[in-house]
Amino acid sequence: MFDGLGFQAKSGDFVSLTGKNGSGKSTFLRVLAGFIPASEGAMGFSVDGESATGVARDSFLMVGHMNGLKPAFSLRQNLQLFSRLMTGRHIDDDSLLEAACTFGLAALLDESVQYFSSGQRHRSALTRFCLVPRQIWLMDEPTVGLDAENRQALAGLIQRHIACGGIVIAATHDPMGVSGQTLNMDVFRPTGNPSVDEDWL
Amino acid sequence: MTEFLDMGGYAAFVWTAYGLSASALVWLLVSSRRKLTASVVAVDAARARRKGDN
Amino acid sequence: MSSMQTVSHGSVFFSLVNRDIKLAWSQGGGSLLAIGFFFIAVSLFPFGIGPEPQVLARIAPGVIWVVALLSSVVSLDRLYQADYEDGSLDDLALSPLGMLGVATAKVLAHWFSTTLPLALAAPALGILLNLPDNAYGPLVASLLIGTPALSLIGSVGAALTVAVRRGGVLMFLLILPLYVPTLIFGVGAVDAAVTMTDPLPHLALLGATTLIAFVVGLFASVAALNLAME
Amino acid sequence: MHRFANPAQFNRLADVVLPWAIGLTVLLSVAGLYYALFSSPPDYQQGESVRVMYVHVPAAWMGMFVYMVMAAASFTALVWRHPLALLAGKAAAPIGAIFTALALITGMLWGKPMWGTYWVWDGRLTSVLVQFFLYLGYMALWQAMEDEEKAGRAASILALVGVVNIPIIKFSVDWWSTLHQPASVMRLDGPTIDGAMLVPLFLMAAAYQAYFVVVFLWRMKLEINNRKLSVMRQASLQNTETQMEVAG
Repeated sequence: MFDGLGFQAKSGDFVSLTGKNGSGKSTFLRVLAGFIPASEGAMGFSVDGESATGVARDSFLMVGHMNGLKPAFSLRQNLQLFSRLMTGRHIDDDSLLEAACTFGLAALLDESVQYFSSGQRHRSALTRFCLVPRQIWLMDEPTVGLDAENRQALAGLIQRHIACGGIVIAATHDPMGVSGQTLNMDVFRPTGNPSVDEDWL
Repeated sequence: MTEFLDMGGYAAFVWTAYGLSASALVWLLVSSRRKLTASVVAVDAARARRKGDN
Repeated sequence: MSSMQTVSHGSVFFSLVNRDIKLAWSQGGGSLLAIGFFFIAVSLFPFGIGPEPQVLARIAPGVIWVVALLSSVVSLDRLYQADYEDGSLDDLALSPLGMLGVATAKVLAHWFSTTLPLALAAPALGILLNLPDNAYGPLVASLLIGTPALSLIGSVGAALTVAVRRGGVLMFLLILPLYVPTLIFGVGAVDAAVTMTDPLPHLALLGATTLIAFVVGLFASVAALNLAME
Repeated sequence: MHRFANPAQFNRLADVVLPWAIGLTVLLSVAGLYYALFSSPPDYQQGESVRVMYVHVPAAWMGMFVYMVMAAASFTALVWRHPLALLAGKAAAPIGAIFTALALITGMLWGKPMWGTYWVWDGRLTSVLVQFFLYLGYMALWQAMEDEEKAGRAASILALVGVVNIPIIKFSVDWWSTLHQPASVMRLDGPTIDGAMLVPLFLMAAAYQAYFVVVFLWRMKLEINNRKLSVMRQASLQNTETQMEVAG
C-alpha cells in the first residue's frame, strides 16, 4: 500500500495527509490507531523525552466515514453513552450543551438520531472531540459535508486542541484552514514494482 | 472365484464400501492433478504476459 | 489537557453492558425475536409429533434444549455486525476496556438480554409439552448453567462472520457442532431428574463445558474481531 | 521470510518428496488390498463383512489426522502470519472432509449387516459425524469473504476452536452413547481384533497416509499457483493504473 513512510509529530502539531484516493490515507490512520499491524517498520512514541514502548490505545480518538451513532437513541443519549464508554464518566448537561453548540446541534439534542441527515450525523460524530479529553486526534476526511461555518468551527476546535499540546492528524482533500505539516501520501507509493512480495510473482 | 466374489453373502456391502472408497479417492486424486496442471499453464501464461508488458 | 484522569473500567464495562441490553430490548433488537422464535418453534413440535402427552413428556427436555440453542443463534449474528456496520466497533476498540473487555461485556449483555430469558421462559414451554413435574427445577437449572456457553461460543461465530454479508446462515453451520457437549449434558441433567436419578453429575459436566467455553469463546472472539477490524 | 515461507523452496521440496510418496502409495495400496481382501481371515462372528473395517477405520483415522494437520497449519498461520501455512489449511481440508465422509459411509455399510440398520448412534460414528460438520464449517468460511487472506485467517481461528472442542465433543458423545446404549449392541470394531487382521489394517492406514501426502502436496502447489495468479493480476492492475497516470 505504501512504504518508506517516516514522519514525526510532536505535541502541538497538526499533520494533514493528502494524496489521491486509494493512496492509503485511511489505512495509515488505522495503522496509527493500532487497528492494522504494520507489515514492516514500527511506531515510536516518546513521552516527555524518554521513549515509551507504546502509547495506550485510549490516548487516540478517531472519527471515520461511519459515525458510530445508534439510531435507537437520541443525540443526547448517544453523546452521553460515548463519553461513558470512553471515560467512564457522566457528563453534566451544560457541558454537553456547550459541546453540542460547537457544531450547531444544540436544538437536536433530544431528537432521535434516526431522523438526522448525513451532515447532521457527521457533525454529531465530530462532537466527540469536545467530549473526551484525549491527546491524539485522527480524522478521516472530517470536512466532508460541512458548510463554511462548521468548517470554521472545526478549524477553531483543532487550533484550540493543538494549542494546549494535542496532536491532530487529518486525512483530507481540501485545506483545513489550520497551519501545520503536510504529508503527501503519493510520495510514499511503493517505488518500481507494486508493493508485492517477490516470491509470489 | 465366484465364492470369493460372494464374500460370504456380504458381497453388496464389502464391494460397495471398497468401490465407493476407491472411486472417491481416485476422483479426488485426478481432479486435484488436473486442476494443478491447469494452474501451472495459467501461471506460465500470466508470466509470459507480464514479460510482454514491461 | 492530556493528563489522563483515572478511568474506572468498571463503569465503562457496565455502561457497555447496559447499552447493549437496552439495544437488545429496543425495537430493532434481537432478544424479543429470539424469545418469539423459542415459543413458536417449540409449539410446532406437537403438530409434528402428535398431542399424546406421554410422547411429548418423553421428548420435552430434548426439544426445549435444542430449540433454545437455535434461538440463541438466531439472535447472535447481529452481536458484533450491528456495531461493525455503524462504526461503533472502531470506537469501542479505542475504549479503555480493550477488545477482551468489549467482547466480555457484549457476551454478558447478550446472555442477560436473550439467553437468560430463554431459560426463564422454558417452564412455560414445559407445560405445553407436558413435562413431568419434577423436571422443571433441573430444566431451568441446566439452562441457567448452560446458556452462558451458548452466548460464548455463539460470540465466536458472530465475530468470525462479522464481515460476511448474510453471515447469519453460516453461523448455524459454524456453531451448532460446537454446541453438542452443552446440549448432551443439558438434556442429560433433565432426563436424569425425570428418571429419578441424580442430575448433579450432569450439571457438573455442563458447568465444566461452560467454563471451557468462557476461555475458548472470549479469546477466539477477540482474535476474530481484531481480524475483522484490519 | 523465514525458511519455509518461500513458495519456490516449498515446490522444490515437494518435487523431491512426491515421487517417493506416489511410489509408496501404489505399493502400500496393492499390498493393503491384497491382505485386506485375500489373505486375512474372516471374523468368526461377522464373517467376510469385517473386511469393510479395512477401509472404514483408516478413513476415520485420516479424518482425525487431517484435522490435526489443519489445526497445526492454522496455528502457524495465525501466530507467525505464515502465508504457506494458511494455504496448507485450505489444501488439506477437502481431503480430510472426503476421508471423514468415507468413514461415515463405510461405517454405515459395515453396520447394516451387523445391526440391520444403516445408521447406529454409536459413540465413535457420531463423533465422526460432528467432525464432518466442523470440516464443512471450515471450508464454508474460506468462501465466505472476498478477501481470501481474511477468510483464511477466520477459518484458521475456527479450526483452532474446533480442535480444542474435539476431545470435549468426543467425550460427551461417548458418554452420551453409553448412557443410551442398549447393552446388546456390539462395539463397532468387534470384541477383539485378531492378530492377522492388524496387518491389512496398518497397511491400508499407511496407504491412506501416503495417499494424503501426494494429494496434499499437489493441492498445495495448486493453491500456491492460484495465489500467484491473483497476485499477478493485482500487480498488472496497479501497473496499468500507474501507466495511465503517466500517460494521462
